[in-house]
Formats: sequence, structure tokens, C-alpha cells
Amino acid sequence: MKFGVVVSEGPYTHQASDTAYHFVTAALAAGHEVPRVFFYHDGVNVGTRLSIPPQDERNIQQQWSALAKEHGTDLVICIAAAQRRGLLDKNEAERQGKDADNIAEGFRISGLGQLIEMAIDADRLMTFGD
Amino acid sequence: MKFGVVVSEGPYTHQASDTAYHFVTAALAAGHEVPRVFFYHDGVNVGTRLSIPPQDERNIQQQWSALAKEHGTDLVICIAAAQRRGLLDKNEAERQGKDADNIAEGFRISGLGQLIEMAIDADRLMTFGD
Amino acid sequence: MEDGVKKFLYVNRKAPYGTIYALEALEVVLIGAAFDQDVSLAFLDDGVFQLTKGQDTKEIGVKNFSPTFRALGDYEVTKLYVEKESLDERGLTADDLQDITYEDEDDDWAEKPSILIVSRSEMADVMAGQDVILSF
Amino acid sequence: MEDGVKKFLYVNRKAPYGTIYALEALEVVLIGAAFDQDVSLAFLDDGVFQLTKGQDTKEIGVKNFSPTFRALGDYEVTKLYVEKESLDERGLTADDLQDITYEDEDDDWAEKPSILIVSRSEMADVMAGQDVILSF
Amino acid sequence: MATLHTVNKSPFATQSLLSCLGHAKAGDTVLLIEDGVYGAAGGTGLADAVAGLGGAVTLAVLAPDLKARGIDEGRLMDGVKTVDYAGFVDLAASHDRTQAWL
Amino acid sequence: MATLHTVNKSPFATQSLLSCLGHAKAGDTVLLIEDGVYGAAGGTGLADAVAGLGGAVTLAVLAPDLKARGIDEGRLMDGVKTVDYAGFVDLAASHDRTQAWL
Repeated sequence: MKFGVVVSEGPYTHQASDTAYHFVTAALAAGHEVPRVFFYHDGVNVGTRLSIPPQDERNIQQQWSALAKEHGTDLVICIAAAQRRGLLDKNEAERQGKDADNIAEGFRISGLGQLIEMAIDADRLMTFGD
Repeated sequence: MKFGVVVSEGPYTHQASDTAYHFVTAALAAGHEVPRVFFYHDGVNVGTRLSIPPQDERNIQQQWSALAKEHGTDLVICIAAAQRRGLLDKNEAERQGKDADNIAEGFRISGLGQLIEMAIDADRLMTFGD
Repeated sequence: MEDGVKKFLYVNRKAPYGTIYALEALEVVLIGAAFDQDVSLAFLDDGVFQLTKGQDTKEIGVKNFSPTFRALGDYEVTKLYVEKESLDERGLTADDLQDITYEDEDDDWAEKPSILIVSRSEMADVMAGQDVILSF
Repeated sequence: MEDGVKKFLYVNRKAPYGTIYALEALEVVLIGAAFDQDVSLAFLDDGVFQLTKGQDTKEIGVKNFSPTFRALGDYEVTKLYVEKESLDERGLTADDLQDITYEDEDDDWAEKPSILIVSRSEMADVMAGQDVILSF
Repeated sequence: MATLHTVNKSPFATQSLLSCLGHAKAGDTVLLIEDGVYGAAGGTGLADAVAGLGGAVTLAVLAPDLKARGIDEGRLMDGVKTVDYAGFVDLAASHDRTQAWL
Repeated sequence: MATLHTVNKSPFATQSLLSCLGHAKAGDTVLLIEDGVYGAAGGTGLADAVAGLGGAVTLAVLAPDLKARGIDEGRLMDGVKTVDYAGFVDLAASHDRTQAWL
């Protein structure tokens, strides 16, 4: 079965991105497909490579990046939500005249159409938020 | 009278940082002092210079930076909260081996002691959060 | 689901302005309208506050997005289910909500109301009849 | 306020783990302990869930910070007010909470309980007696 | 020695307003801000609970947040004061402490 | 054509669980996750409301979130099923749609 997953809260502040990660891991282990995870609202903040959690805490961004690498899951950050909140990739930073970018490996920034496409394509849509 | 102000939610997602801004503006207009605003929890995300809100929305970071410039208000971002969430200044980025930083003009990163000092020093402590 | 068309329901349960969910839900609805799916919106609990008339955000410095609801008809988003019990509990009636209409192309472009006031039990039926539920 | 010492109350009204407020509140308490103020903690509403025994977060992959409450005595944080009505509403009793104690230096280092179960009305009095209230 | 309480959540969504009212003392003011302003309207199931505490505790509401949400001041419960941001500052200054019910 | 509902908020803090139960239909499952797991314990003022809907709607709870919060499974209301993350996935797959009550 094919799952689409939406993460709509930021890392550490809400448990949503953790629960989503455990759900996706379990779904993949059970032989299901998770072709894409869509990060919306504060969920976009999961995709920053600049976070430095304490040594005794999980690194949420790295967990997702490793999952994408191992399973080819497409981690999409909503561009409109990302722009408001200061998440940028290199191209967008150049286009907007910003002097830095902060997106992590395995994540890409794209439009809300990717959310709708995911929902059309998936057998089940899961939302993890606040 | 001297006000201390805590902002504990991120920009756009919650109204807290807007309400805090209007409160501080009104307090200064009434002749009160607001020597410091402390950004905690997701409030640290107010201080990123990488946000690009739509043209027809307010720019929350720029509002605060302008206020700091005009009134000398000390905008302090909690370092522990900032590290988890990916807010960094140049020094911290170098120290942590990160290839970019994202803090905006007028904000500085420091410890939780600055929150306690502010609360001791202020006549009234205001908290804006979720 | 017929011919690859899915029934999409956008569920709005939160008040506007205090948090961004209402605005960002609307942004999804507008983009989603281009995908030719069967789209409905549900407003229940504090979500009914999104549709009130007379919103004026000037003094809080936040963009007033309530006029956008009136433009939904142009995007062929014409089914806005509003739960009566949620209105009642909040001391609201249908008169407190904006007039939101669309022009029905199958009926000589007659102007028709987009807001459908439904009971809680009817809302449960609407929810149970969907392929995809997006929650905000 | 005497001798520049202020009465600080940290108010905890949220459950642990679902959101980070409980953990980040504790981080403020630990730093604040170095400032020699008169510190109290209040636990009411879902905040009482922070103090339950037997928390085991291994499977959710989140750090278990509940042992830190037992270390508060070492930081001279010894007044943890817990509201009885909040416990009752949640089906909890004092026995469901961790044993949190401190050694009283003014009483030959006798071990004493840090948790004080108070009524809602006593909690209101505790709140009204503070100089600074930090809310999480 | 009075307290200014602030409540920023809708009373239809969370328990914050009820908890606040359960801890407010005579002479205190409860100021409803942001989504909290919905608690100031009359004619709801909540109005009775709020009104029940009347008298001893002053209820106030931030007018800019009311207007943003399209709530006419005519719908407010009797005795509710409206303030603007300057009035919010005055309330904070004129009470001895502030407590945010987040 | 059944729905898996998820609720991730404490029923003592928000109205999400009550709203969810008010819209669940016979054959549906309500899964309590994150802070929602507090709604599965017996002996609270809420237990009656939850139990009142019993039978037609299955109540389940995510065990990892229960353990994290120190709630012993012996405290659960009668008839509440516990699942782990794999069981959560199974529930999502075996129902026709999922609705998150955020």
C-alpha cells in the first residue's frame, strides 16, 4: 500500500515530526511504500541543516535525511510556508538576494501542488501536526 | 516603568510575536522602558534574516530589527532553544562547524541567564506565547 | 472515486489569525483547485469563526484573508459545509457569516450559495464519504 | 521583595513530550537556580502529568527528562506545588507522582518532600504571592 | 496586590480561560487577547460560566483582536471592558504582576 | 468504508477528542497518540463520555506514547486496544481513510 505523509509542526517543539518518522519507518518495515513526505506549516523547519540538538537528544533532521537516502523517500518542503519561516535552498537564496541558505541534504523545496499530487497518488494520507 | 518581555512562539504561525510587538510599541510610546525582549521556544525563529514573507504581509523580523535600532532594545535569542531549531550567529556557526548562519541584525544569541536577569530587573514581566 | 477523480475534504477546525492554519489551509485549497478533483470544505468547531462577516485586521497588522473565501467560486470550489451545532455553541447564526456564492454553469450561471449549513450528523456523513481528508 | 530577592514562580500547565514546553521550562529552572531568588514551581492542569512515575520514553525516541525533577533539591529548588483538583480530574493521586525530596540544611540535612499538594484556592494564593510568574 | 491575567486561546477549543477564572482573585483583571477574545461574547454556553465570576474579577478584551475577528462590540457580555494596545500597557502597569495562561 | 481517526491532544486541555467522538461512525477506530493517550485512562471525569460511545467505535491507544507518559496499561478503560507503530500502520491500511483531529 502507498502512504502519503504530511508533517505540519516543527521539530522538537511538537512531537508530530517524531511520530511521523516512527510511522514511516514502521510502514517501510512492513513492506508499504512511502514515496513522499510533505512538510507544511512549521513542519518546514524540520529541513534545516543548521540545527544542533544536544548530544543526548535525537537529531530529527538527520533521521529524515538518512531515511530519504536509504529508501529514496522524496522529502518536500512547501515553498510558500518555507519562505515565511526562513527555509531556503541555494537557488532560492540567490534568486531572493539572500546571503545564505539552510536546507539539509535529502530535502527539496517545491510547491503545494506536490501535496495535492501526493494525496491523489497515495492510497492513504496521514497527517501529523498540532 | 520597566517591562521585560518574553516571546515564545515563532513568527506567522502564532500571533504571539505580533501581539508582543504591538505591546512593546505601545509601551515605548507611553514612555515606559523595554530594555530587553527575550525569544524562547519557537520564538527564536523570529530572529532569522532568511525569511521572505509575501509582499502583502508584514515582515516580522524587520519590524523587530527596526524597533531595536530605534529604541536600543536588546533582542536576545536563547542559545539552547536556538541550537535545537537551527538559529545561529557567525561565531556559533564557526564553533560548531556549520557552513552558514542566519541570525538577523539587531538580534543576539545568549543564555537563559539573560531571561532571569531581565525578570529580576524588570518591574513587570510579560509573556506572549501559545 | 471515478475516472481518477478523488473526493477531497479540507477540514477547518481552528479560528483565524491567532494561528496561521486557516490562512495556510486556504492556500492549499486555491492550489488544489487546479487539479480537477471533487473538492469540499468543512467548517466545524472554531473553524466556523473563519467565515464571519466584518473582519478588520488593520489594527493587529495581519493580512485579512477573509475576502478570499468569496473568490472560491471562481476556482470552482463551491461546497462549504458549516456545522450548525458549532455555530450554535458559539452564539452564531448563518446571518453572521459572509455571503459566499458561485455561478452555476449547469443552471444558466445562476448565482447560488456556497455555504451549506449541516447538522453534526450530516457533517459526519460528509466526512465519511471522502477519499482524502486534509486537516488544518 | 526583600534584599533584591524576588519570588519567582514557574507555572507548568502542559503535559510532557507532546510538546517541548515542559522540558524547556525545566531548563530555565535549572539556570535560574543560580541567581539566588526565591523559587517555586506550580503544577496544575495537564502540568501534573510531568511528575508521574515510571515514564519510559525509549520507544518514542525522545529524551526522558523526568529524573531531572528529582535533582532539583540539589539546586535548592524545593517547593513544587501540585494542585489537588488537577490530580483528581485526571484520576491521579499523590502516589502516582515521583518521590521528590531535598535535604534541609536548616534541619540537620533531614530529607523532606519537595512536593506540596495544595487545593486550587491555595494555588491561587501561591500565584498571588509572587513577584514574577513565568508561564510555560 | 492584583494580577493581570492574559488568556489568548478560544474557550471553545481549550480549557485555559476556565483554568484562569478558577485561579483569579478579587481585584484581578482577566484580559482576553488573540483567539481568547471569543470568550467575551454573550449568548454562548460559556457566557454563564464567565458571568458567574462577575463582579470581583474584571473582564477586559483587546479591541484590535475583536475587530480582526469580526465580533461586534454589541455582542460582548455586560461589563466587559475594551482596551487597545495602549490600554493593555496601562493594565499591565497598574496591576502588580502579569500571568499569561498559555 | 471505515475511518481511522487520530487524536493527539489531551482531552483535559482541548476539545479535539470530544469533537472526534461526536463525528465518528459505527465501525470507525479512534486512535489516541502523543498527548492524546491521556484520554484512554479510566477513572476520570472524561471516561464516562468516552465509554458512552463504546461498542460501535473502537478505541485504540499508541503504547509507546503511553509508556513515555508513565501510564500503566492496567489504568486503561475496558475495551481499549493498544498498538505499537507497526499496529498503527496496520490500522491505517485496514481503514479506508484517515482523519487527523489536530
